[in-house]
Amino acid sequence: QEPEPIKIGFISTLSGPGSALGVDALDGFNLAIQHLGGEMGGRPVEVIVRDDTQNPDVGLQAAVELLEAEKVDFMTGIIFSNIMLAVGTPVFESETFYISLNAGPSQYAGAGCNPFFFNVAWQNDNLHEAMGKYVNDQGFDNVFILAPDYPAGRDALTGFKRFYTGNLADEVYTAVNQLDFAVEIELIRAAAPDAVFTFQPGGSGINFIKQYSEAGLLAEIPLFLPGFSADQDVIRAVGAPMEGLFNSSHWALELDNEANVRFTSGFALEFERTPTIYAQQGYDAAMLIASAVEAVGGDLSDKDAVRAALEAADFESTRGDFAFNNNHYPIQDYYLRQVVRNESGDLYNQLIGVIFEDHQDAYHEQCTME
Amino acid sequence: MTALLEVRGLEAAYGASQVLFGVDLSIDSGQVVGLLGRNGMGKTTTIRTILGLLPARGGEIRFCGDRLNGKPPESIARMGVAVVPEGRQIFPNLTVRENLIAFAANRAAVPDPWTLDKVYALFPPLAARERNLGSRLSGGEQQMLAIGRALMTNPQLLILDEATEGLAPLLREEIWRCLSRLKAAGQTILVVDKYVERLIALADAHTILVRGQVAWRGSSEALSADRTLWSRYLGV
Amino acid sequence: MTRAQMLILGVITLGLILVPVLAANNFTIKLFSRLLIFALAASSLNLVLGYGGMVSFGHAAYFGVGGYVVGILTVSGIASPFITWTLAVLLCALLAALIGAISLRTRGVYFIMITLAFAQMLFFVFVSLRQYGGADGLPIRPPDPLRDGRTLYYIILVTLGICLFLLWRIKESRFGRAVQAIKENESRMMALGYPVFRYQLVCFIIGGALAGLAGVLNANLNAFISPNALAWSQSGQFMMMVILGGVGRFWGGALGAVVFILLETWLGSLTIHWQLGVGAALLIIVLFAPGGLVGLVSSANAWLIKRRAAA
Amino acid sequence: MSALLDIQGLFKRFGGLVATNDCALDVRAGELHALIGPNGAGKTTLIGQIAGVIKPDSGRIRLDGVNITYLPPHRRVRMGLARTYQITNVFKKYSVLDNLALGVQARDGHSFRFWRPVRAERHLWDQAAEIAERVGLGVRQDVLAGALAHGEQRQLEVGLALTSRPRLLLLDEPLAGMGADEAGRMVDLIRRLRADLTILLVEHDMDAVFQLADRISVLVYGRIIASGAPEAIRANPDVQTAYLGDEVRA
Amino acid sequence: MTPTLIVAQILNGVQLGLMLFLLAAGLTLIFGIMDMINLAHGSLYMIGAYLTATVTSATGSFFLGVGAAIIGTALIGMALEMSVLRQLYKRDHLSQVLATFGIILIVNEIVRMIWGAQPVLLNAPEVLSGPVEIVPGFRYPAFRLFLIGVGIAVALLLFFIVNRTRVGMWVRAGASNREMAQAMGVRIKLLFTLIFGLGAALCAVAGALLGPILSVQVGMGESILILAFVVIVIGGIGSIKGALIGALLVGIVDTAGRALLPLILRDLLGRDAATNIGGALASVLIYLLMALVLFWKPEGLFPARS
Ligand SMILES: Nc1ncnc2c1ncn2[C@@H]1O[C@H](COP(=O)(O)OP(=O)(O)OP(=O)(O)O)[C@@H](O)[C@H]1O
Ligand SMILES: Nc1ncnc2c1ncn2[C@@H]1O[C@H](COP(=O)(O)OP(=O)(O)OP(=O)(O)O)[C@@H](O)[C@H]1O
Ligand SMILES: [Mg+2]
Ligand SMILES: [Mg+2]
Repeated sequence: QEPEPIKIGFISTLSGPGSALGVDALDGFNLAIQHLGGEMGGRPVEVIVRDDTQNPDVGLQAAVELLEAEKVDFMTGIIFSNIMLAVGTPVFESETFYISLNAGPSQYAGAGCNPFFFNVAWQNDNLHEAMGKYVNDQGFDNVFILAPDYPAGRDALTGFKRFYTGNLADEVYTAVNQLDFAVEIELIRAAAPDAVFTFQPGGSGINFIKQYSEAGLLAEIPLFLPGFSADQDVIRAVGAPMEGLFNSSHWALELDNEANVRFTSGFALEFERTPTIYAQQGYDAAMLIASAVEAVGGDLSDKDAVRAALEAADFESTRGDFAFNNNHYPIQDYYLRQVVRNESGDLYNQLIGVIFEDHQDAYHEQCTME
Repeated sequence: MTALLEVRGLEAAYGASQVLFGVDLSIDSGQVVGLLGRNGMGKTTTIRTILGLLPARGGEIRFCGDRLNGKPPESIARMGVAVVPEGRQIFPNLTVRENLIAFAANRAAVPDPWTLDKVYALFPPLAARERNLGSRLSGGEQQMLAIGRALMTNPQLLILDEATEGLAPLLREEIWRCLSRLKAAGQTILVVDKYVERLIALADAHTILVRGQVAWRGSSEALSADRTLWSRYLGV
Repeated sequence: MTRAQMLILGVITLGLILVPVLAANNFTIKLFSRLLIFALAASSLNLVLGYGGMVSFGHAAYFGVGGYVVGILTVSGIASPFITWTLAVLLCALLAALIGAISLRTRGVYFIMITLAFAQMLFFVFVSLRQYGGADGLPIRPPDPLRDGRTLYYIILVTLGICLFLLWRIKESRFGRAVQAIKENESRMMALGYPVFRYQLVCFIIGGALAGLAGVLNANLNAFISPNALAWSQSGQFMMMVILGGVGRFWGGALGAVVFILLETWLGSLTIHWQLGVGAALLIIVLFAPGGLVGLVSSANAWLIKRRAAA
Repeated sequence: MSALLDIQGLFKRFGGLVATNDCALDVRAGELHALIGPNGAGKTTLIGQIAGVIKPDSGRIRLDGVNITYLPPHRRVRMGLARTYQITNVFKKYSVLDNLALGVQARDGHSFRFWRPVRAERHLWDQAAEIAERVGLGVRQDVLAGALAHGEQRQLEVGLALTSRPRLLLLDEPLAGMGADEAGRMVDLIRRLRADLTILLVEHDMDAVFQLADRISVLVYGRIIASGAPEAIRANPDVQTAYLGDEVRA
Repeated sequence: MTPTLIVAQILNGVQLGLMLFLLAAGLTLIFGIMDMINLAHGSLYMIGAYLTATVTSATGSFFLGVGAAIIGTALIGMALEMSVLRQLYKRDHLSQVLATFGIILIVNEIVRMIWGAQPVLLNAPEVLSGPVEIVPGFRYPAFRLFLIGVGIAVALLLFFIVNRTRVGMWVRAGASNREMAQAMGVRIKLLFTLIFGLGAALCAVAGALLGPILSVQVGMGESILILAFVVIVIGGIGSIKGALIGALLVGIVDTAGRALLPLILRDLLGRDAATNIGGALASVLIYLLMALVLFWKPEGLFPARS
């Protein structure tokens, strides 16, 4: 007789402007399930997918449905922090494990950390911190920074400033979902800084880079970005102007480990494109869940045992070494990447070096896990 | 003489309620015909059906020998039928001048066609209000504009549905004079109006409708001679 | 109401009362709670839009503000529903009075856009309120009795019942008839001596207050409120519900809301291309059922009666 | 007789056009006063200013001694002013009775009632039915206004104006578009109304005007050029050249 | 603020305004003149951008891409008009809103099925991709200058068509009284279809020109559609002149808000407070502008009819 399937609820942004990220994460996640042979701990896996349309209310409805009607064993998939924050409450109340493959709000990293929340990507600030450190180490000392005016944007600049100690040419907050940056770009030109750092999610990021390049500034004032603002999806949309940009990431295409080779080659084969970090995070999330299910022999009734297995993070991560901190956020290395052309002339993110080793986020000390 | 417009057994309806029950009407080229009847007897409906604005349920309409049934209104208009409709129907968002020139044409290549200047000469108030929007005209001015607009297409058949409604007496007289001049110039006209005496003076022949059927047909002389017709069919 | 209609209404009411008893799980109860809340919100818009003829494209503003009043008071330590709910509804009424007083100077599409403008301004205000979560929204811990899904469901059901009854009476009252006649022919009403502006404003305020009440319930149900609740897309969704159900038909708002949400939920569970289905459904409704769903139902009904009479 | 309506020095400009030009007019209580004049003379504009939907640039309008120049339309209605429109303006999707009930309700003054169903308010319907009878639509009560014949719609229009129990009734071309018999019916109606109402009538149908009017004023280019008894007006050469032409002279 | 910065920001405002005008013009034609609220206008804009991107990457020529997109989008627009929208002219605005919203959803999904959920690549042509030095020391992106030029040209062309030609008169006449226009001999169906094609072509121009600046992705039409509505409402519906003035106003106010407001607030309130409320205030500005305009002129600045 066929054993009961493991049910995993996957809520993500699958339509609308932010859907590129969600679709990539889902593809990565599905690839991992495929590599696992469709089962975990001897039980078949059923992934129930819901679209949050990048709207917290819709995400919340989907979460309630998955928790109450489908009685899923794990939840994952959410890309955006604001949706995560809306969905978190019912998930934790129902004592279901949430494995975040992207959203890493600081609320859940500090005092608000939760025994049922695991983040297999990074804490929101981390990539910005890495870039701050790199820019600082390179001796830039008059940097113009800008981000959208919403919590993740403010966290981004705070993270950057945590490791960047030089002078700020200016600190500017743009509108959420802003599309045209002509005004800000002229402000940058007028301020004449020696470097620019910005975090702009999704379409805003694509537009910023295009317009920055078109204004002729890319050649004059170097632009630094967090990894998700310069990933493969952005490269695909922006094209040539991306060449030469530096960015920070917890993962890179050429990281030489078995899991990564399996992931990158498998992804290219299956979907005929270069994977993004979202795909990578999706892949790792599935692998983490699988490792925990294996560890408890497919028996999920003992939540403490499952939690211990998750905390052990005993899976082969595509980024090599991986461990959880006390707040269930990763302790991992952060790399510097640069967009370059490969042999066939296509743009991709090349691994340049390590910025942080075994980096922890700034909030973990406030976490008591109660 | 050939019949310019020939209507036979025309039937028409609004939804389920039939209004015309076999109307016959014939207008020869150069003739002026009056269409009479009390309120609600189907005069406007007859006109709308001829113009293609209402589908004919039965019967036949021929213009210059061509069958009009089923033709869209714009084709019928382009064949040379122009109307001064009941209720004026001025284009409120066009200026007076635009209302006049937008549809101007001379498809039948009339030797001495109507022009803007001629219409302005006929209705001086229009010239003064040339740049006003149609919606900003007084009722009477709108009526002048509607007539002018129809004349500017230099139609073979001109249809007037209560064209003197709402006009001041002086102006009303002016319209009647103008219609006689048009007639003298050979214009074919179908007129609906409530001023029977004026109609008799103008038209060659008359058709009286009662509840969607032709109740009487005849010449002006016959109509003016028989006052009982007036009281029986027209309530005068 | 005819006998048959009474009967149907009775059956539906009974069914709704039994939902928590029969529901297989909490999700079903929550889904129904949501249906009822949106039925209230859409009905409130139907009062303004369908009966009053004022196409408000900013109706979500009241829905969101109602929710935020509850949220902000709750995190500030005032959790008593009596206080938070009353304040929320009063504030929404006040807000509607302000917005209405300015917007009602305009007509038609201008009215649509100026109501949108006010809603957008409020939207950005809440986005910038960082102490209350900004764009991320604000998790709320509702007071204990309301945390039980069943209790909350019944509260919502009773609230909806009362509000619908109120709306029904309003529609048939002198005020309601005046408002509807203004929609029909405004200049005529003015000439008859009606202070048109005042009628429309009062109607607008009632609509806003009821939407605020729906927002209050929604915040309690979700234990969460975010600026999304007052985004233009939410206002648009309310409008879709009303048009779908039947503009100016009493049950139009409620039916539209229920069908819209169920359609979305159902298609969303079938395919990620579910929006294609929703779009096609909307288009078909407009093209083939001009009176919305309620119009469709009543003409189907008329056809049945006619056929029975013929037989 | 005292002046019920008294207009003095009224001006209204539309851009460069002076539609009302130092207009002075008085309508005495109880009379039927006809206002005639060429098309575009400013009659409808003047009616609009009296009713309050058009704001004059300067001048003064008094109703029964009270200055109403700046009152909003609905306040004027409550003071006893009612009008009909040149273009028929009724609630087309409502029945005759519903139309009239709305009017009665307006006069009642208590329209901010949210609870009591209108259907239960007998007196509204009784009064509506009474007015329907009075304007000759007694048997057409339940017909939708939009389905009425043109003449009947005009009658309803008058009925609506009557619901406010006006002292002064403004009629703008009530006979427009009517055939002889319909017009005759309307003339009868107006004649009956004039027994207990003051009426200001705008009309191009000179037969009707001369049959009905106690006094006539002639408006040309926004200005009253003559005012007086029908015979005097008919004989006035200025009026003949400006307006009447030979239709009435004959 | 240096003079060059001020000039650059003014150019930015004008450019944003003209960009909005391209969309608003089509919208105002269809909405004001045909009295049809067409939310799917944004979808045509998206289709225009996708077609440009596809043809550009296939042929390697941006201008070929634009040409193909204009023709393609106009054809799609006309097909849409003939198949569906035509049924909606006689309906009330609300039905039009619902139906065209349905079309938005459908078109979005179809585009997503064809091109995928990811944004597609579309960059400015090589010749226009960099900045140009207008006067020594003052540089401005060439492509944006190009956009300003196209915007002005389109505005002039539209003025001429609508206000000076008989076709323009027919369209306006048909919008106010379709039946009468027909009775005067106007081939109304054909005319409206052509106008719709023109509106769609303008969308394509907007999509093709904005694609390289913004990104080409599903849903790109919706947010900008709201702005386009703001523009035509400020300007007065149905008026090309109004659309132009409204667009420039929105462009300049928005730009000024983002460029100046933070500076002003910083002087008034200090740096932290300024960064806190500056962003929200700047976002609110155009809506505030619209509310103020409508408060003062309830029918917009240049209402085409009233
Ligand atoms: N749109 C309509 N829908 C339904 N019935 C209509 C419509 N238009 C006219 N009718 C009816 O059709 C009949 C004939 O109307 P029509 O307008 O042709 O009469 P008419 O002779 O022109 O009258 P009038 O002298 O009043 O203009 C009338 O009974 C009228 O009520
Ligand atoms: N809103 C307006 N804007 C500009 N001009 C206007 C406006 N309303 C009326 N007019 C002009 O004012 C003049 C007077 O118009 P009004 O409608 O009062 O005339 P009237 O005496 O009622 O004419 P008729 O007997 O033809 O109805 C006309 O020349 C008209 O064109
Ligand atoms: Mg008629
Ligand atoms: Mg008049």
